[in-house]
Amino acid sequence: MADIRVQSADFDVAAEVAAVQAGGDAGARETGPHDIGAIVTFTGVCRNDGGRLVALELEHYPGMAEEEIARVAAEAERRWPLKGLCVIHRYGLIRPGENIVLVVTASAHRQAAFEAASFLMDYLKTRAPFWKKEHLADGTSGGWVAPRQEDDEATTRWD
Amino acid sequence: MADIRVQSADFDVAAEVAAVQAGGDAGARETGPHDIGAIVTFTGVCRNDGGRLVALELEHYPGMAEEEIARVAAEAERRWPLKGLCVIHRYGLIRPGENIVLVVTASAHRQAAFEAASFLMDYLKTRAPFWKKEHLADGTSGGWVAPRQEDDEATTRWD
Amino acid sequence: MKIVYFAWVRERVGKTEEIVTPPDDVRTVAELAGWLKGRGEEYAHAFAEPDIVRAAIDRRHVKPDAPIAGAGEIAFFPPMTGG
Amino acid sequence: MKIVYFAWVRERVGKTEEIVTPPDDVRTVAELAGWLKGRGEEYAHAFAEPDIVRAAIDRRHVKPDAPIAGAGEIAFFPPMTGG
Repeated sequence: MADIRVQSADFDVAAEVAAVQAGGDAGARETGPHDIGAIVTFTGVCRNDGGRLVALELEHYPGMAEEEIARVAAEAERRWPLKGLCVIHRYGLIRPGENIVLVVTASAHRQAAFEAASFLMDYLKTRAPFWKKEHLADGTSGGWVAPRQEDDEATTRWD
Repeated sequence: MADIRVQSADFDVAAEVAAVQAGGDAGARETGPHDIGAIVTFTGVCRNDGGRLVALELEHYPGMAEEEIARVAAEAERRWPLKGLCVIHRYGLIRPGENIVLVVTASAHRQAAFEAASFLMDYLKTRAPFWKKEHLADGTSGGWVAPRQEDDEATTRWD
Repeated sequence: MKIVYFAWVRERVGKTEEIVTPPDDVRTVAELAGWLKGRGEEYAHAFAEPDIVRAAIDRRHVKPDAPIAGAGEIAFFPPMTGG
Repeated sequence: MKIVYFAWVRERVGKTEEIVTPPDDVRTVAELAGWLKGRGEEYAHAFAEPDIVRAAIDRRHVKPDAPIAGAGEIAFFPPMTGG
């Protein structure tokens, strides 16, 4: 059911929400359409870090990126009664203000949608094979972004 | 900072996300624009309850609805470092598949955006003066929706 | 004193708002609800379970023991089901 | 045996992939990393802190003690920073 894409192109939040809603409705054989009551989206956006950053370069492991996101999505679907799920992760050069990642979750009630979206983001941060390199305002490379300890800790809370 | 609207008209999730992002950037005087790293949206949608329901009629307390949402929004801004916040709650006749409520939160990091959106929805459910009346498929009125005990419990977790 | 009603409280009372003049010994929201309850069958129905009916004074939620002195507008309504 | 590298591991090694033939006593991911580390300065730099470099076999995360027998593609990379 999960719609997973790894792409360099930008995405359209509204179009993905509409697709999740249409897909959920189409899948609702027993109760008729319209059993989605809650849709949560998370959009990760490139910050400029106080003017220091002009771009992030996102490298990924083609093939494994899609497969690892699919594994995390399948785990989310096992844990919560989702009626729709979409994850889009971009790669390539991304400038401040531009989108990096989108997660859309849909469920009958809000708690499942919120928790699943939060879970997906925590796992994507620490398991999806993407790496960010900084391009700085002074023209140099700021090197590779180091993982945040908070991200590892955020993931362990779902164990 | 919070953008709060109570209206019968539908809303456009993408337009509200763009407005929150533009507003956050405009407000970022010290660090330059683009200090939003995470945007969470919650969309509440009318379900048809297994085909039983043809519409919900949302009654509200004009004036108090806006003021109470503003009080909840102000509390969210005290608790989390938000860079943008929008709440839109509809009233009137709403059919299955149509939007009821939208919350958009923006912050530098994802945890604040997720928690603030979840907090806002929990509080809106139990504090915002709106009441739902059911219109049933058989042409009768199903009466007024009773509050769910889970919703009261969800609110107390923020105490 | 202006009273407004919403949802099934409004339906049972049969009006959206009214001006009332309760006696001086009606000092709190709970006492006002109790006094309204004695005004007829429709009110008795609306306030049959006083613990369930919520109140706001001047568009802010209040508890049953809130004083009504100086209130501009008092609202009675069922538990909220928005969101 | 095909090895692929990503991010700063790739930059330090100076190549995106290569075919290597480790000796028979190299049985685990950790042993493979240790053997690669001895192949020159660039590898020594890439695997200087072996606990930091992560690995995947056939596009699945694995632990350092994972056996490499039968692996189609082994990847080495820094901790992930996606999302």
